[in-house]
Amino acid sequence: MLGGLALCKNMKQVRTVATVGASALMVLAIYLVIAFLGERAAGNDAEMLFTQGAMTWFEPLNIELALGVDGISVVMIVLSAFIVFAGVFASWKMDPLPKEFFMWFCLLSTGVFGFFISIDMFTMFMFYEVALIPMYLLIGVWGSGNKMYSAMKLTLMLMGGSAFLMLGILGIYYHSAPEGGQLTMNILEIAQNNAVPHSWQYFLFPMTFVGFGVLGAMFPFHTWSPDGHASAPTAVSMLHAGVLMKLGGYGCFRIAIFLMPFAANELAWIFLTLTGISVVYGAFSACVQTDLKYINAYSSVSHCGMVLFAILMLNTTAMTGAVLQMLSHGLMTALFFALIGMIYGRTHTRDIRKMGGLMQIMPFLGVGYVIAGLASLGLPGLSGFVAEMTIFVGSFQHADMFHRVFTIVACCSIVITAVYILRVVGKLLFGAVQDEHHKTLTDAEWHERLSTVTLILAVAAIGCFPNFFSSIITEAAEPIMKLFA
Amino acid sequence: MELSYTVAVLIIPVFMFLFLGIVGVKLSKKTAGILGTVAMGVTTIIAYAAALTYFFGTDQGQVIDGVRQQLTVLDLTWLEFTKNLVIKIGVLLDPISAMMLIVISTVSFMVHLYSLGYMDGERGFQRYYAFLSLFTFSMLGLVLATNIFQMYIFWELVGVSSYLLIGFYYTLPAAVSASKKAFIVTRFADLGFLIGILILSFYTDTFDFMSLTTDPQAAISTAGGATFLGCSVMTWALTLIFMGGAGKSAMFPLHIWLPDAMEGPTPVSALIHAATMVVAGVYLVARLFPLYAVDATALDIITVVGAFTAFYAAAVACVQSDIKRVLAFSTISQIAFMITSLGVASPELHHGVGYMASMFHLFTHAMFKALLFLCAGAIIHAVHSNEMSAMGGLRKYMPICHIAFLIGCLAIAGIPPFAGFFSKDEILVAAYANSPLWGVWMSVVAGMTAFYMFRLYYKIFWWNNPDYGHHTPHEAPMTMTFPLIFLGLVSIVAGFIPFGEFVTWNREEYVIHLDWTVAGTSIVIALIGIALATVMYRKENNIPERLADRFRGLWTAAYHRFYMDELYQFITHKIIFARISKPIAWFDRRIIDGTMDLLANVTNSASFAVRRMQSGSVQTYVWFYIVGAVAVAAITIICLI
Amino acid sequence: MFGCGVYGFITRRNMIAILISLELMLNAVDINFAVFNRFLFPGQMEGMFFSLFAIGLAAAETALAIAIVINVYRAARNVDIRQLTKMKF
Amino acid sequence: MDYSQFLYMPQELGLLVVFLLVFLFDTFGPKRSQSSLPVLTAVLFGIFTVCNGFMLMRGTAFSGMFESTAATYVMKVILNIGVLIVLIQSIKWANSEEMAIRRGEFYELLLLTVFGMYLMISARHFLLFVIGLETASLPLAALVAFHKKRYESHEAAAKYLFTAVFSSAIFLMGLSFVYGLFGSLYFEDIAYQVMNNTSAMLVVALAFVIAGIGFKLSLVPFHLWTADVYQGAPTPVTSYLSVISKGAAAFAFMVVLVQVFGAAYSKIWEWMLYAIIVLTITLGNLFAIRQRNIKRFLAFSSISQAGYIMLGVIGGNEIGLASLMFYVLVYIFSNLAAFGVAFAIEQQSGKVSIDDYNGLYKTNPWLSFTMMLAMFSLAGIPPFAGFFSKFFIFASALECGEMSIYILVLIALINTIISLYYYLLVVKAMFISPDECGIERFRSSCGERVAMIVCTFGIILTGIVSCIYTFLVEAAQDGTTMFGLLG
Repeated sequence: MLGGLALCKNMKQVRTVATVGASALMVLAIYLVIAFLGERAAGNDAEMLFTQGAMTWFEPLNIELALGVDGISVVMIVLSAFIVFAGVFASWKMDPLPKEFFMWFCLLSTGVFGFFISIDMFTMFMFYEVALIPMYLLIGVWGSGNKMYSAMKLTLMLMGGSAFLMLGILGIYYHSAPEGGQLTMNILEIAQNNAVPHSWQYFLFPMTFVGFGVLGAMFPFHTWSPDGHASAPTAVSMLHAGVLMKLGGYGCFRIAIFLMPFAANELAWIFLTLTGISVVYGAFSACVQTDLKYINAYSSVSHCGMVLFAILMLNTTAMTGAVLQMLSHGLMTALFFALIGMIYGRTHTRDIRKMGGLMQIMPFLGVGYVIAGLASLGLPGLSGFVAEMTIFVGSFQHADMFHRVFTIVACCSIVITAVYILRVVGKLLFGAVQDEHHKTLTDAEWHERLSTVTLILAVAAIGCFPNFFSSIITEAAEPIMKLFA
Repeated sequence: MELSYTVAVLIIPVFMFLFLGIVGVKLSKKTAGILGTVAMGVTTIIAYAAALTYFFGTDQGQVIDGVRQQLTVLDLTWLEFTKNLVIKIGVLLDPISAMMLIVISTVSFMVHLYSLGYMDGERGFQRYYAFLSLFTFSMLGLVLATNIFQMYIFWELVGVSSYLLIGFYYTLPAAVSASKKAFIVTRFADLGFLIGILILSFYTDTFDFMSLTTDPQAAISTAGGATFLGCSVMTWALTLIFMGGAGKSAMFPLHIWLPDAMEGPTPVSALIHAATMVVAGVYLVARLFPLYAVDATALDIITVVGAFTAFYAAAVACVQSDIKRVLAFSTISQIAFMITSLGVASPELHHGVGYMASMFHLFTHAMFKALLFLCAGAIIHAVHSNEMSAMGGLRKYMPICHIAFLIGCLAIAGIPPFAGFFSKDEILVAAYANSPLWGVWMSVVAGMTAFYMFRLYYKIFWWNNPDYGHHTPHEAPMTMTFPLIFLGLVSIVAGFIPFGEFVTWNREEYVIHLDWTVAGTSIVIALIGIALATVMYRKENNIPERLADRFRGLWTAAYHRFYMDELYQFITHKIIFARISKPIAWFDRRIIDGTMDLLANVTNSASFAVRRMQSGSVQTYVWFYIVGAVAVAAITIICLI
Repeated sequence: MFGCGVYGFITRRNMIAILISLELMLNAVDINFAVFNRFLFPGQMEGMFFSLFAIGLAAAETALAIAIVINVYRAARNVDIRQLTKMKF
Repeated sequence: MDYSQFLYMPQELGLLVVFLLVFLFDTFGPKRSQSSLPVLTAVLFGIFTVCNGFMLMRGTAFSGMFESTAATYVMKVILNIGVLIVLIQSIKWANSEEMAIRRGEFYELLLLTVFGMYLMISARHFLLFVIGLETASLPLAALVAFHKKRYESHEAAAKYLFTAVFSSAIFLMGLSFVYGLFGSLYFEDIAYQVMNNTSAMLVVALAFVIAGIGFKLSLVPFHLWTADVYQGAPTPVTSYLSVISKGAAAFAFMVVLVQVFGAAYSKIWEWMLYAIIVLTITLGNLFAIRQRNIKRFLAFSSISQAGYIMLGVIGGNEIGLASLMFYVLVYIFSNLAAFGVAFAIEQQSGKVSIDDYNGLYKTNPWLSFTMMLAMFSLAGIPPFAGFFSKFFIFASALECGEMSIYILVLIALINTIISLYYYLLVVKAMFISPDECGIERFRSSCGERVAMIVCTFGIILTGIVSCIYTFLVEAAQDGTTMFGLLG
């Protein structure tokens, strides 16, 4: 049995040989999927599999070191492994202080993996913060542009979110069992007890949802994202947009919705409005940006808004769509950031007005960018389409007119997405070469190609064989959504 | 199932796409081109086999009680949303899809062949073939779709391949912006399509065409009396789906992308923007026709949109000077014919002849419009310009092309015995059957069609004899002329296909008999149009200029396509970019971000403010100390009391 | 008396004077203890003992304070408490 | 008199033995070997600390004035660890030329204050408490003034002493009111009489008592001496002041409020404390933001940390006490690590401004690594111990489940963000900012390094090794009845 903790331990030991670590991680992650499917096929239909015999950690607060995975976390782990793998290759020539860079990078990944495998609120929260703080140094030391400001802003805003979160978690903990029962941090037990009083849910749900929502770049708590992404080094942008922002979405349903179904139902409309705004708003904002990373960051706001939006629809299909969207957005945005990083590494500018015709100079990167763009605007056969369609169909199944109208509003974003993606592609890659110096630039090197191809393959795999992923997710989403049936 | 080999028509092109896309660069150009063409040839053969087996095979229970059955050859689950809402990837054979198979594979094969000559020596030749394969794959996937979502998937893929092909010359800004425009406009339309699908599937709980169309009345009634903003939801759904079709088929006001799309290589225009992709909208409506048939409102909308577009596009086509644009507007106009024809095809009227007519016209139009475009390509290849002013008197230099073009013109003008006559005649019949208004309207448009086509013809091949200098135009190579000849022949004979036997709205047989009153009128009108064009454009003269001067306003408006582009420009740049996006971006930076920064600044200045407390003097410290202690006590006492 | 002490502490400039004010405050406490003991709880001696200890403490404090004041005087050449503001903000 | 009762205070006796040995060595030891005094003290104290682990005796002495329970015992061990670290840290400093003739006094006074704290922790009668309190604070004034040649040192000492005496006067005044009300100074006696008593006199008394102990804890508004004294005092003394004396005071504060005045909880002091906590955390943070001097900076950060510690008190339960002790333990490690680094740098280059730390990572990676751990731990970032201590203290505060406490915790949490900001500023200086006139590469002294390594391990392990916290909770629950009276 493959306990998730093994992943982290493994990571830590091999921090200097990051490649080996990342590859091992990927192998382990894939092995995890196979093992997971094997278990499922063998008829094990427990909600969570591979639950490490919950070891009590802090007995007084009944904190356990409880680990386990269900379909959703499995796919998220695979996603993370892919992005870590690609990220290591994308930052192959990290300079200065490569050792420290990979150390922090590994710590960040540890947090991410730990988060996905935890089924104890405390451990989950701890890993969540573990994943956040390396960001500061990664951006601050290895970033570019206005990095100190961005790093500080990002860290403080995310920590602000986690402040709400901590309160929410403690609140849930103290209401986790019926009067006189043993309080617990274990998510599954809390869900089983379902004892959080309704009046408290009204208070705790927004706390947790906003807490995770900040990381999920929910309007109006998204402004850390553009600055942060713009300043971060490539691999960090990749991991951050690719995986870290998913922590928000994952946490939203794993804690906020799963544990407080009543409030989720009652208050969904508020957050739906906010996330609906994020979706459209992010897309519109992306239209007029001139910095490649800003464009992508706003596009992430839009896409991640979609994740939260779908989660709030509270039905299995939309939920599946949300997870697919997390996967899809994770991969394609990582791809985007990797490519942007590579382009920036060559041209030393990210201003689309100063670039043009790059397709002629670096066809590989150009094609990669086009594919990423097409994935982002939802081309069938790539992952974005599958995710968005699942979300739309799922959301539209909602019985409430309000939800359906909002779905249509969210649908509009696909057009706007097309607008800004094509605008960038047109200006950046096509047309005449803007800067004479660019003509001498080289195309991607092997490690960059490897990184890009890995991600493209993953994007295409989801796009072409979605049912494989969606069935894993659906089966995990069903028990959660049963609460709302 | 015996016809399961039909799947091969999907697999071969997609394989070619991946193959050429990935390893294409390593191949020589010639190899890549020939490989692509051969693969397409095989695809064509299979497609023909499938279609012919479908139409003429007798032993598979394909025809029951005179009704051709729809055969689902393959249905693989691709993505499961809910138990009933499942996207499947499959192959559905029925009359229209079989017919489309023929159309697409024929034209596509011709274009592949033609491109060997036309694109010879171009940069990115391999890429070009890869994209062509992708397009063929997606278009075939679209027509063979078993469910509406599969159609949507391929619909999008078609859009993308169109985008990629229009932007093939990606170093030219015009091509880039045209491709962008094409994609975004169709994307916008697709939004309608998508929402339509959502609504439809929400109420009917299925994507499947078979279940949707076999019992449309039931589907409609499950929606109950649900209404939204005064219309029933079904009308909304169908109208929105039609919006998707209208976008792809360039119906007014979503037509603006098509003329610009002519920036792509000409064979591409022939394949995508004349023969196949642009009729996807027609095909979509035809596919869901049983549903539309029970919703009169939606049908009316379709008719109006179609009829108006037909007229509008014809009017614009009369004054354009770029030959490909003329052809583009002519395409719009012709597709509008088909759309109108579907719109007037209520089953109660004249056995729903409009449906058959529409499909028939689709078929013939694909052939002769492809022919016209390929001719235009050959001409452009010869004179290196798209502008009419650079042409004239070409009949001497390019005889084969001349003949082929003339055949095309005659066909589109509706002169018997060329193909266009038969199909257009059926459309007019259907229109008259619906209401005389539409009949007359469409006849007028038919006349205009004849006029502008012959204007084009004369301007290219007659008009004057400009000095081509040392660069004398010459006939195109064999790879290019062969498709012309072949398509020319098809255009001549296609009209004699007893189309009603194969394709009708209820898949029963329908015998076409020419209604000579209608046919006669339409011939006369067409002849008038041709005569007019002959008078004005056969020899170089100044009549056109004088006329243009006379109706300066009208002419300019038409020349600028009635300022539709400018309107769009205005909406996108001035409204969406400047009025929505910019303010949002500003709001984001200043207000939202500002608030966050403000929080930080407030904290900072608060920190500055409180430092006065730390004066460094012990006495102040003690003062605060005692005041603090007493205040705490005092407040508590007050609270207690 | 306690109030006087507080007042003196806050208003006087001379450190010695402040020290005296502090003594006033401490003495006020002593008296308080003694008086409470004498009048409210005459049966026991706890308050008295406390006073004694407090007096001892006050003495220790004074001794230390004087030493420090001398040190400050050596370093700064005056005993004005308002000059002791080198470190602030 | 029953001398066996001294057996209940083995730690105090042990400490006295250490003190006497140091004193004797200082006075009568050979002159040449005097320089080994610091090491000797550290070793002795180390032995004592280890022995401490086996010296738990439960019971009361001096007719109930002194009580030894598992909680007090554990608290003393925690303090011992801190003191030991400080001792190790200061070995080199104590052997410096300037200090050479006075190091004996330094250690003696230091040990004396520890003794005072022990008494304060174990006191069950206000007389003993006051004696402990004064023993713990008066020698510190002398220690603060230890830099004979630095003017700041004297100014700091004067400020400290005057405020300290003033506050003890206030405290004693409060006690006299208590005595006047209840006629006894035994904690138990008072505790039983407090119930239902909401007289104005009690309120005033409580306010004065809180103010008196709040001075030691540097709670706002009784905190203003802190920064100046921290800045002026010699760094080892500052670190001692900021952690050890604060830790002891925090424990004592909890005992006094919960055990003695527990019955007046919801009526009187919950709200006082509420206001004080909000003020302390917020103002402490606001002050800290602008500080450029590392010691002043740590002073203000320690003020806001004290506010967090008080959250354990406001919870008023076993978990609260355990979390408080845990917090103090973690705080000892984190703050001493920070002071250790600051001290090492000050020793080497005399630089105390945060701006001087720019680019420290390039020259002294281990120092900056330690400093970073300390900062993260203070800010409450996992997986470092500070995260756990913050989490537990919040958890304990929330146990009562009142909405008002939720709001309080929310305010505290928002303040953690502000604190994170300034802690990150230090990290930024070390790791990110370019170095203009950086500190040169140097090797810190052996003692400093040992101390820092101990702290580093403490920061990393204390949180993750859960048995420590579990143990503290058990200790807090052991034999105490103090929480039953909360009203």
